[in-house]
Amino acid sequence: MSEGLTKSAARNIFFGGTIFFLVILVALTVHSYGYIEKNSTDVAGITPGVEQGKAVWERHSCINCHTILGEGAYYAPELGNVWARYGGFEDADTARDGIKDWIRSQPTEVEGRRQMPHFEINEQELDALVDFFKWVNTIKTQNWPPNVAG
Amino acid sequence: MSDLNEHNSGWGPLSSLPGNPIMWVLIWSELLVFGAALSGFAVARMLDVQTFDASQAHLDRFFGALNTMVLLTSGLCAALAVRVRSDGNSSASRWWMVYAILIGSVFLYVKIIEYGDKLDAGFDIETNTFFTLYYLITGFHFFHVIMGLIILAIVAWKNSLENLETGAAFWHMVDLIWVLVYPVIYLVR
Amino acid sequence: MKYETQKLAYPYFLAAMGLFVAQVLGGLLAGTVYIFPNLLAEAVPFNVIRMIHTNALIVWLLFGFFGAAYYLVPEETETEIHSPLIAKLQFWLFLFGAAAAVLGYLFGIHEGREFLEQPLWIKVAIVVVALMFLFNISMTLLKGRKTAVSLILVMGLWGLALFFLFAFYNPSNLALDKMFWWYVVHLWVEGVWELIMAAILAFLLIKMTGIDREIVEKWLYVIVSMTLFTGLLGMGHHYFWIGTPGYWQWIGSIFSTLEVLPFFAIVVFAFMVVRKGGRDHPNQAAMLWTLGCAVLAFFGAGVWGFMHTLAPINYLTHGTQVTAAHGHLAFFGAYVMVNLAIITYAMPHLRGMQPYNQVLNMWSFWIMSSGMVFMTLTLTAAGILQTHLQRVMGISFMEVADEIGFFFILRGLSGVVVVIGVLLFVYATLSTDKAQVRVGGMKPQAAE
Amino acid sequence: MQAKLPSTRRLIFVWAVLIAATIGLMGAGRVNADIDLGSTWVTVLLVLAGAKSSLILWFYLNLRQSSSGWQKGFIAFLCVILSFILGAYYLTPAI
Repeated sequence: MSEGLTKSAARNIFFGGTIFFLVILVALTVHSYGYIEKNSTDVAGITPGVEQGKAVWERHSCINCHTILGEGAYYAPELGNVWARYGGFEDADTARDGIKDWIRSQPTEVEGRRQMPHFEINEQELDALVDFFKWVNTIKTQNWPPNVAG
Repeated sequence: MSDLNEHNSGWGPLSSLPGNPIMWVLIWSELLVFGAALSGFAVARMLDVQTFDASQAHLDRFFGALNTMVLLTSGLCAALAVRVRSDGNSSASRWWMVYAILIGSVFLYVKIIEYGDKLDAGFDIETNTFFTLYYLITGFHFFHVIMGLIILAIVAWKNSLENLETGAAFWHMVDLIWVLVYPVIYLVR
Repeated sequence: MKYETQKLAYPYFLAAMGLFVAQVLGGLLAGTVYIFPNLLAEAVPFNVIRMIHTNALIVWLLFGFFGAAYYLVPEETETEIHSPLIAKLQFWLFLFGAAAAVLGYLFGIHEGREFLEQPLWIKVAIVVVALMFLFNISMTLLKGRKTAVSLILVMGLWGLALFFLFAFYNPSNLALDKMFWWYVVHLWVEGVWELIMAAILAFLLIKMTGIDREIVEKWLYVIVSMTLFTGLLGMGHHYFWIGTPGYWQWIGSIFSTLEVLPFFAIVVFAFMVVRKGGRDHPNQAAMLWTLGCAVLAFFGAGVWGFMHTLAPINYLTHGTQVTAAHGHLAFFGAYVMVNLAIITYAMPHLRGMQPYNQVLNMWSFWIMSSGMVFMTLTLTAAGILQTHLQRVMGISFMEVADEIGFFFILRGLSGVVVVIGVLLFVYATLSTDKAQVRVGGMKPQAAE
Repeated sequence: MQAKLPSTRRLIFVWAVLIAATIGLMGAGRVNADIDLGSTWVTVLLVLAGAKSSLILWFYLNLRQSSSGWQKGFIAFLCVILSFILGAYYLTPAI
């Protein structure tokens, strides 16, 4: 038996072990996929408005300032729970108007305060964006974030 | 055997372990994972002992013990396969591996019955922390048994002594983990 | 340089360094906006600056990896690259795609998922570039000597291309979107990129210490095995709070704790090899980057990653500046430094310079590294404070931002230091020192 | 790697001891009764588990032929894990 043999066996074990862990990862992903669809997200609630809102969110690359569910840039507030922060679960209309007004009034141009740009978003898109935030806030995230400050 | 000693050199400290060194990297990774998981289990139990003890009562403790014996016996067959191969008896070694695989499969059969019973009774991985850990730890071990059987089949086919030692080492690790998992999850209360 | 086609690496390394400068300037600008928030707020808003900062990083690291592959695969396989033409085409196509993407960002042309902002056609171009590259490298590998180093490098590169395909899947369900988004991001930086890094480090150590290839390759297998055995399920630490099941908290906590091990092994291995090797390689700067990479990868990816990877801790620190601290040192320690190591090693060969006079380069090492380490410390302090104020006390984000402003000033200063280090590196790598003499392009190999 | 594998007779003897220990474990753990074990019996359980794992390591995995560093490493690992679990048990508040 040559030296090379142990090394090629080592390579095979490396590949085999990798495939083993990859299979487990895929199996768990499949399970999680089902869990997300059935338990943690409101699939029926993904209306065309929510879908459009997600597209608006992406078109303006909001994630490169804000976080959503804790992922993104850390320059601006978490928006996964912005609906709750505006009291949307108690008074939906006020929250909706509050978020829309906020976006419309940007930038604040207050000196020394982080600025949000002015985005060309029409009324219908604004509503869609709020629909998206509202929907995201219903995702069961193992009770994250710890408080309404996000 | 002297050539075996030689070609296994250069792996640093891993050289002195029987079988392929990378298999031992895998074995150590697994031991650390299960060690951490069982420690986590113990701490989670400490924090919520009522739920844990009430949930544990739903497990079938006898099936767990039965499976311990199944694995120990299968492990014996694997060890004997290596033993007779080193005496130069290749075909007997194959047969011992086949026995090891057959007996090892019983473990899967028993475990599937157990999982079926638990799921029928409405206990799934999200029921509570006890069942999350029960399914994670035993499920992860279950995957190892499947993997182990595949490895045993491969080394029964390509049955050089080196391969047999490597494959059997993985199988004994699976065995070893179950010996630790069974009392901690099924019995301690 | 033994093989003519190793020269193919040269433009890749140049492009990498060019984009590296763009990246750190973008970073410096972003850091400045943290201090003076009104700066450029209308013209180039923060989200665009950050997009350029992160995308330039990814693209230049890829340029570096491609260049490293073209440089080391001929030597490892003892064969010329299959098709130099493909390599050149691939270079220009990739450079064009990268430039188009960055320009587009400035005009607001982009998609919206973090790190995957490239417009669809550029994503397609990236796949085409990757396929050209993989075809070229795989063909070279197939006809040449198959060493563990080249095999693992190529495996890493295939994985890189394969997992990028998840970038094309963007479901409308945000939780699913995020779950598969990590299939690109996590499996890149905590999976296949680590294979590439380990392979490049192994190559450098073989060349520079003159130690027996057998020993290095065996260690390489041990390290990459540990990497993937822990790293694949380490995915769990990204699945804590995005709508995925609770069991990920256990899987993520356990496996990502163990993800520290391969980084620790790399440190032990690198220093052991250098100590045993005993050969004084003339390229001390490349040696410095190699060892520095091992050490800072361990701290940035290993220690800083572990710091907030346990689910109960991550519950509080998730999405704060703690993550930014970890991200900066991990990317710098692992992937920036490995690229700078191979560039430092290869450039004298590629440019035919002799002898090595890389004192300036070593200065840039110390300046850049201390800048990054200090930046990480300031961000960590900011993150811990932010965690306490925002997550524990429940103070609103913008108020907290004002409270921790001081650390962002310090971070900005460390950013200046890093930029100086980077500019010095580029100067040191491309300039001609008086003490250096140009020698023929086909110089005999220094080691092995 | 060493040539000295355990003899067939020894392997079978070890197996018999392991099975006997498992039966002991079943008794100590009262597999058929739903009663509290109490700390003494839990200690017995974990010591038995440690003994069984050591036997597997020693003879099945042939660790007895390995270097003393590995032997100590594995045994220390078992001790740490089992004492941690036992410690957690002792610290658990009584219901």
